[in-house]
Amino acid sequence: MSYMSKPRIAHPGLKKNALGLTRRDYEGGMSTLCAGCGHDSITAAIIQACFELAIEPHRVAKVSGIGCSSKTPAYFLSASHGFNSVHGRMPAVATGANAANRDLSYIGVSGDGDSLSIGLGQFCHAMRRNLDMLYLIENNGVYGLTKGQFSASADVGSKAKRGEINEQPPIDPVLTALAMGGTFVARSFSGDKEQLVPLIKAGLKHKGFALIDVLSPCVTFNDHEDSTKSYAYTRQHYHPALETDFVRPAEEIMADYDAGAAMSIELHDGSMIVLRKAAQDYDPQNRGTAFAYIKDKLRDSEFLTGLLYVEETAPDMHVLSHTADRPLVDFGWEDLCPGSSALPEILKRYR
Amino acid sequence: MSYMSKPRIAHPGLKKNALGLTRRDYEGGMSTLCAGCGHDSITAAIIQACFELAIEPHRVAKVSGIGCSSKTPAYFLSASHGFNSVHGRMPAVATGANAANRDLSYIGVSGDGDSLSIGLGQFCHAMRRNLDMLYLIENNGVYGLTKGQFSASADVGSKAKRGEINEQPPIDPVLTALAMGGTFVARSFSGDKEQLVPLIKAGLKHKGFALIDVLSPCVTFNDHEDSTKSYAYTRQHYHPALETDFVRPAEEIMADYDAGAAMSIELHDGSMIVLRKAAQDYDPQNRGTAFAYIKDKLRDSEFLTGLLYVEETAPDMHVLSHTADRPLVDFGWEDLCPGSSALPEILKRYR
Amino acid sequence: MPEPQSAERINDFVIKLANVNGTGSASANSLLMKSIFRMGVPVVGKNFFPSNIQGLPTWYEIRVSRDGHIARSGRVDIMVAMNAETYRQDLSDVSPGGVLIYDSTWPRSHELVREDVTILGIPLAKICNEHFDGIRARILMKNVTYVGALAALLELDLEVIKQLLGETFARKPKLADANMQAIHLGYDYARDHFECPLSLRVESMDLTRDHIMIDGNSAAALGCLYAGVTVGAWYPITPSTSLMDAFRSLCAQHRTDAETGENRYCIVQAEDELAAIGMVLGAGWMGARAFTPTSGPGISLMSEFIGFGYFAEIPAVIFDVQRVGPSTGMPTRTQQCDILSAAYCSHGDTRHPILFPADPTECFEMAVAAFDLAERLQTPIFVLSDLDIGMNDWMCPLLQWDDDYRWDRGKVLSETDLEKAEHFWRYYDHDGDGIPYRSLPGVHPKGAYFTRGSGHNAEGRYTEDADEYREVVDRLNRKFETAAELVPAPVVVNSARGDIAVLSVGSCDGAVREALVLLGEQGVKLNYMRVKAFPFSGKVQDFLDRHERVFVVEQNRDGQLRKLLINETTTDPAKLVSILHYDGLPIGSDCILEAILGGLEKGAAA
Amino acid sequence: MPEPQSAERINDFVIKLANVNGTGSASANSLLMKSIFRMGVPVVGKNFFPSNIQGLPTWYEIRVSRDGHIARSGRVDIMVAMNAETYRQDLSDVSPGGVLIYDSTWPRSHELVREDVTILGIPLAKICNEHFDGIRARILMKNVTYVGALAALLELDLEVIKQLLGETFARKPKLADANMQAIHLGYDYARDHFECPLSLRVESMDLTRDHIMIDGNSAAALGCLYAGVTVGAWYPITPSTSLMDAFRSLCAQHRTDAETGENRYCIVQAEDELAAIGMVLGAGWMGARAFTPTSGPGISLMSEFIGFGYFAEIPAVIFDVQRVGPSTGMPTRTQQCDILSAAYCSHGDTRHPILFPADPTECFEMAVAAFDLAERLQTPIFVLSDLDIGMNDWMCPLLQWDDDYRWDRGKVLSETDLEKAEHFWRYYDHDGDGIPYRSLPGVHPKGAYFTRGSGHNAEGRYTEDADEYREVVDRLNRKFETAAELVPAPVVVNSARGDIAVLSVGSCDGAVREALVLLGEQGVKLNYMRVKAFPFSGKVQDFLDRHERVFVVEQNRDGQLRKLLINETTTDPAKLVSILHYDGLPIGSDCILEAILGGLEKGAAA
Ligand SMILES: Cc1ncc(C[n+]2csc(CCOP(=O)(O)OP(=O)(O)O)c2C)c(N)n1
Ligand SMILES: Cc1ncc(C[n+]2csc(CCOP(=O)(O)OP(=O)(O)O)c2C)c(N)n1
Ligand code: SF4
Ligand code: SF4
Ligand SMILES: [Mg+2]
Ligand SMILES: [Mg+2]
Repeated sequence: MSYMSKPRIAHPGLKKNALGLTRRDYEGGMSTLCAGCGHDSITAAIIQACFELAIEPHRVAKVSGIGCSSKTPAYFLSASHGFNSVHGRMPAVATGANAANRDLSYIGVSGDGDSLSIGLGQFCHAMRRNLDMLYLIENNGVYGLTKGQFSASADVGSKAKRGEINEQPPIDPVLTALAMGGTFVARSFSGDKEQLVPLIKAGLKHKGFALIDVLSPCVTFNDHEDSTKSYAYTRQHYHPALETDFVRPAEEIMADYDAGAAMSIELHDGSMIVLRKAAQDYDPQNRGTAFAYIKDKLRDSEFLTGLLYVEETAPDMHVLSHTADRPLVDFGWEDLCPGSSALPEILKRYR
Repeated sequence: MSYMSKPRIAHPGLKKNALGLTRRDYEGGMSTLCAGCGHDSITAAIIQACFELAIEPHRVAKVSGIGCSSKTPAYFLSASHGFNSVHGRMPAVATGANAANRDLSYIGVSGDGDSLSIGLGQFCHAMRRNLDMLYLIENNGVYGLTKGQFSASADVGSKAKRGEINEQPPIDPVLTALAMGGTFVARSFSGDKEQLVPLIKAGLKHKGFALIDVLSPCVTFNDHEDSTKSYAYTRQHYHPALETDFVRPAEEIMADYDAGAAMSIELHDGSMIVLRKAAQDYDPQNRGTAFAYIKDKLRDSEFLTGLLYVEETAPDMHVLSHTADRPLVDFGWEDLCPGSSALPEILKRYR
Repeated sequence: MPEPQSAERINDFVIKLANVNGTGSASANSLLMKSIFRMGVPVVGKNFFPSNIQGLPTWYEIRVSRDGHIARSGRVDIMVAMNAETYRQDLSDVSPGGVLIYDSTWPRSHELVREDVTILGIPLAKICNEHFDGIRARILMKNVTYVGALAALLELDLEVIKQLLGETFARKPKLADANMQAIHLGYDYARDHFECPLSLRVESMDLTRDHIMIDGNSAAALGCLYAGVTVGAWYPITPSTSLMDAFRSLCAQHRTDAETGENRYCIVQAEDELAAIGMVLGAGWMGARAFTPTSGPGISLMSEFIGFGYFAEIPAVIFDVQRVGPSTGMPTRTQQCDILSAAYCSHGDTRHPILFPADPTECFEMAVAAFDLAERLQTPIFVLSDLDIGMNDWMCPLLQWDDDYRWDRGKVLSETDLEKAEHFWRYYDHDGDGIPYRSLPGVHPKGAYFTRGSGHNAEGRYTEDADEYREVVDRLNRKFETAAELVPAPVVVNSARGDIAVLSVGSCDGAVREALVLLGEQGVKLNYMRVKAFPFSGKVQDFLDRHERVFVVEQNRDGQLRKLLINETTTDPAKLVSILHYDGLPIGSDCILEAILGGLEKGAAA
Repeated sequence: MPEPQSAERINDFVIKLANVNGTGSASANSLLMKSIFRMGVPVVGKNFFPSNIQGLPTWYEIRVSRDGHIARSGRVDIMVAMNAETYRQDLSDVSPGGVLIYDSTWPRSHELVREDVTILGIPLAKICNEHFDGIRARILMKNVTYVGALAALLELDLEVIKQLLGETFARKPKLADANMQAIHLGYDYARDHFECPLSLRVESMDLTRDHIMIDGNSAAALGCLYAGVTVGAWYPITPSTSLMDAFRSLCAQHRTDAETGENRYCIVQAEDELAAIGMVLGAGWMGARAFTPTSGPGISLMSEFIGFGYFAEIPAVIFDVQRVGPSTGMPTRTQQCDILSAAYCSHGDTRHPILFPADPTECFEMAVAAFDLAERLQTPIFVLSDLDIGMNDWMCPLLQWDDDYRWDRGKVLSETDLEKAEHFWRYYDHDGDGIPYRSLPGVHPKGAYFTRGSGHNAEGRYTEDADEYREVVDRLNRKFETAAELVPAPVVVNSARGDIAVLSVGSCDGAVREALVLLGEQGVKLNYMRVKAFPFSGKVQDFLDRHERVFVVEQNRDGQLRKLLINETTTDPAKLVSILHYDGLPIGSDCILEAILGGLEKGAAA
């Protein structure tokens, strides 16, 4: 198999941004995700946001871990360098990259497995450092790529394709971010472009770590055993590997609702989640009360969406490290090597 | 060098507990920590608590990571098995051990480096599983054993022996626990036996994960450069390894104050921390408001101490897994091996 | 178009099915393979699937072999080309004289023809659209329909197919009927339009009685169940995931109290591989049999803890179902590339016993053996399987179980032992075999000690003393010598010729054996050894000593088994000639045959 | 008490100081060593310290050697026994004819005498309590006082000591005075009570001019500074910690803009080693020179990412300052036990270049070379130092720097290159040396590609294709062959005899060289090679081919270098005879001498 790329045809009538680029210039390779996967909607939102912001594509660096979600940087901004790292370790790569070159825009894409299980420590420490990047968790409650095990964000009571029921309370990325000192904490839904695109734009502009937890349904592994629609159910004495052999073609789920309002969304398996958009008078500046309020809503099984906490003045990693404004990669040999003349003084202490 | 053990002399007049054991029976080997290290006070509190609870020492399993703090299980309960694992990975060991034998009492001892840096992910996931154990973080804001680098819990503005100033905001274990669903979340001070011993006893009895974040001053690496008392300051052209060559003999710092009250404590380097004991009317049952209140106090540079959140009814790992009441290690061959008679039915699906 | 040459080949050919994943083809292909199997004809199936969930090319290769050959042969006699995107490649893969079947609902390009291949078009989509409602059924039934067509072309027994469908859809007889209808549609179309059967076809035999078709991961899981394992900890990773899936479902059936619902096992889905191995060590320390299944990246992540297990001497079993490395590599392709990583896993001086199963039967047996060895030797044991063994369906004799067998818990001191003992020294070599005695937590205060990965002496106390340290690590080397006697001995097949031999490991076995037969037919008779374990027993050394030249066949780029052999025996490396295959597809007998013939010639010339 | 035999030994003896850690003894011992060094006499100091902070035994061994021998010799001529707890052992460690000095403030046990050792008691505590106030000063000055006594006994130059104290306490002249007072107290006590000097004593020479006493970690840090490194990421671990400490303070001095306070570097204290190496790879991908210092456990934790670096081809430099394994092992003891872990780090088929410095000078030089190699080869490079080199003070010639040198950034495409290029294929072997061209992020849209650890083809696109995969990994092997030509060549010392040789690595060098001198004195002349890098250059193969027998000296249990040699050359293992030392103390010349003599005898007998 070889990489597929979409034909890039220049339509003369296409809308152009401030750089004279069209939306097409922000696209990437053809997605290989399942039809209807929420992650593809997020990809579209990223493309839209970058296009609208008129970011120079090659001045963006895309970083990700491993998972269906982490594949998506291949599907947007094909003129940007990308780094598909190992599972759960994208934050470290982003930290080193950013340390070396603070002038690029960093877009990190991760999954709930990638960020909340194997990568939880790195995710938290990147927030503690207030690393200047946009960090998206494409949160579907499962490990998509390894075929549907529960992730740490799976809700209590959710059912896996194999029939197990999750009884463990979830780790919520938003509450986690609030505890870790995250300076831009948001939640949204993959199908809510109205909300998501502006959040991505705001996150890209935030000087520091901008987390957006995007609920993003997995169309394939929310299929559960006792659903009458389930194909798996009908198989009895059968090879487990074959259970996921058929993927029902599905459409992406869209959502459109107002600030302050709640909206329940039916997922592909028939289960429901309720989103509530933070009201106009919601105060995103107090970490403690934000936590209390979001937790309250979660207790009522509502996901509060929107920009839930923001702190624009917190110093980012470079401010904390007093790094030069000029990117480190731009310093030349003469700026860096002290030369032979400096040696005697250095070596004096060793006499 | 070889292991040192204290002479264990049976004093006829020593107080005995319900099992007829004396405090001595709960002691361990001689400590090799620095004189005055807060960790030794915590060791004493653990000994006291186990003695008072009249736990059978050999029915306790002690687990730890790596660090000065993680060495301490060698200094209490010498009749208990101990497991000094690798750095930051004690929670996993405790999880496996507990999975195998749910009947023992588990005491985990960790440091702020061990739990909040390398071990943050495991620490969080053990809480998520509500693993039935007592988990102590002996929190000194530094990596003691590797000679005083800042840990992730170092306060902004604290100074290292080498003169650096920490500017990164800390990760607070208590806030972290609240975000991760911890079911018993407490904070105390190594020198406050009045508060610490009862908390340890409560934690041991809690059915689930009991976290006690114990502030525990490192006498050696809080020494800072511009302190007039500092030895390091006086050395200029010198070998860095030698800076820590001298450890000032010090006494442990004690604290005794009332519920609701605040107390400032001078650390060995002359710096101050303020403790505030949660008042009688503090409500430790609401996660959200607890978070908001504790965070508020931290903003005022006060560490709220006491039992800060508790949820007694949450199911522990075994309840969530429907494990048998009888410890798995007690099942015999016949309970476990299905024997040849079961094979044909199992193999049928493979015809 | 000239007639493609073709000889009658009964029960001896390869069918390859090219599909798009997520379309239900795996079930159809499995139905096809099982039908042949149920007709008593030896068969094996290999799945080449992409590392994604839906929409990419996927292939399934079925080898029908009346002689029981199980390896890939390099041939493709029948290609079912369902994926337009790979059509060109699929067509070119057909062996001269072969047959290609495609969905003729849509026209195929004129350029895509081959004179030496019979191309049969069946309007599968059209047929299904006419007979089934709903997009789901139409997609699924297309696959079943080509199975029906193949049934006609290969003369499969429709009754067998019907029975299989009945079993599969036992709870949904309507679905069984619909599937059978699709079979008939394909069957009838083929009968009406083509000359049936082909010269390649299936004829009932009686060679699969008392056999099953099973994958290695399921067999390994069954071994864990039978070995009395109670704790499993894991983090999902292809291709090891199905091992824990199978263990879980076996436990649900056999270890859950029907009345109380209580489980006599505990499976923990860890947050990552570092945690998984930590859990296994914690459980092993407590006295439970515990394991973790993983693949290459997991081994890398577990290295620190595995070194701890070695030095602190804690039983643990690690199944490494190998996939293509390095790094993430190709997660859905097979290799034997973790041999060195496993043998010397972790920093410092460490060595670990490894078992190398060659097929699902050995996965079952070695799983059981691994837990005995782990407890006997008090150390982590690797079972190095691979994707080919672990995830493909292999034909194996019915698995056997001896009810007289009891687990070997090794040198564990009981409460009474400890009560009677004067003192307990955890790391003392009482018996001269390098294996100390251990005590379990909670049993007796006298057994208490502090398990640690830092320096300790024979008594189990902390030390930084040079001699005390050396005493412990030297004993660990003695223990490794003991291990060489305890692990399974290699399999040796002697032939007439004594000077040249072949040595291989694991899933290479089938391909090597077939190559040896083919060589034999050409009058080249070579001896053969398959190593089953590391450390190498004296038999391996003997075998190497006995031969002037040994071809070492393995599936990795760097000749890792060969390296291990020269590191750990006293053989002259000059006589070990590597035959390497490492492109991610299971090794075929053809490439071995060629390499050996080439090697022999070169040898003769030199 | 008979007179212990003792011959006059000028500038050729060993002083060992037994202390309790945390009492300030290290400063005093260093003062002693530096004084001898400043007197122009070659000297080397080795610190054996415990893995804790205060209260445990610690030893410092100073070898004074007019011939410039730097290894341990197995002798202890003067023991300063300040630790009551280890007194018995310390006494027994003194070589016959030696001297033991102890604090006679408190009586020592009557049993603890040796007829062949001169025992000198000095009431150090008493003296200090009389002359100094405060517990702190009293503890500290005890140590300085014994230095004073030794000054008298060894005839050290008090002026030199005074000057050293003045420099050390430049900012606190009062402290300098107090220290000098303590020196005099000890000096006077010794002169008053013992015959001074001893037959062992120091005499000024002129052999240390243009030399420094430096530890390998500081020298490596200096190399990083000079190599133009801008990003360092690390997690503290003994014995590598002081490398980053030194780099940080060098950067603070040389890379911080005096006016703005802006740093031309960024050091990140990572949350663990997995993160540290991830950061290094991220920075390397961006085009910065980046490194991480660590030790064994860190290497284990980094393995997954190191395999990624290998496969995705990202420059990175990893300093592994080796300590005793396995597992946590003995963190404050030395070994060369990560050779195999480093060479084959990570699952799958992987191999990594390694540089092996033998002393601080080479730490400096190889640090610089490592970054050139990393960028040249686009792969992680290991620098395998050890605790002995990294943390002990070695006498080295003043480090040199050639201002004409410029960094080698390897094959990096500039903006103009990319602009002109028709297309950019990341993994294409344009030059036949296995090294592709890379592009840096942010430079030009045409350079964009997706770096990944999963299967990719020469163009840099995702692939699961068997041939495309093989093309890439075969090229990686070619690149490794190129590496063998680029890495530093081994050091060869030829002697008369041509059939038998010694081969060693890293910190074994000094001990081997001394042993060769001693052998030479006995008429046994052997050739010698020290390998400086892996992959082994052709010279290593030639050397091995040239000899009938080669003793391979290394500091680990399992003969890891020997294994690597037989894996990666075509040598017959039978001729490689291991000499292993692995108790955690630096290897001494005595043990090598003995092993070679024994080996030669056995060889002769066989
Ligand atoms: C070290 C390691 N362990 C396990 C895996 C297997 N693996 C690949 S993706 C994945 C989970 C992905 O889940 P998530 O991040 O939620 O992404 P999704 O597919 O759901 O978008 C796992 C466990 C791996 N690639 N590497
Ligand atoms: C994998 C690994 N990395 C680094 C180390 C070195 N190390 C030992 S203890 C420690 C930090 C301990 O800090 P903390 O947990 O706070 O314990 P403290 O000594 O302060 O009580 C470190 C980094 C190690 N042992 N293992
Ligand atoms: S498996 Fe789920 S997460 Fe992965 S691509 Fe398919 S729908 Fe998306
Ligand atoms: S270094 Fe600090 S934490 Fe460690 S033992 Fe000493 S005082 Fe305690
Ligand atoms: Mg997910
Ligand atoms: Mg600490």
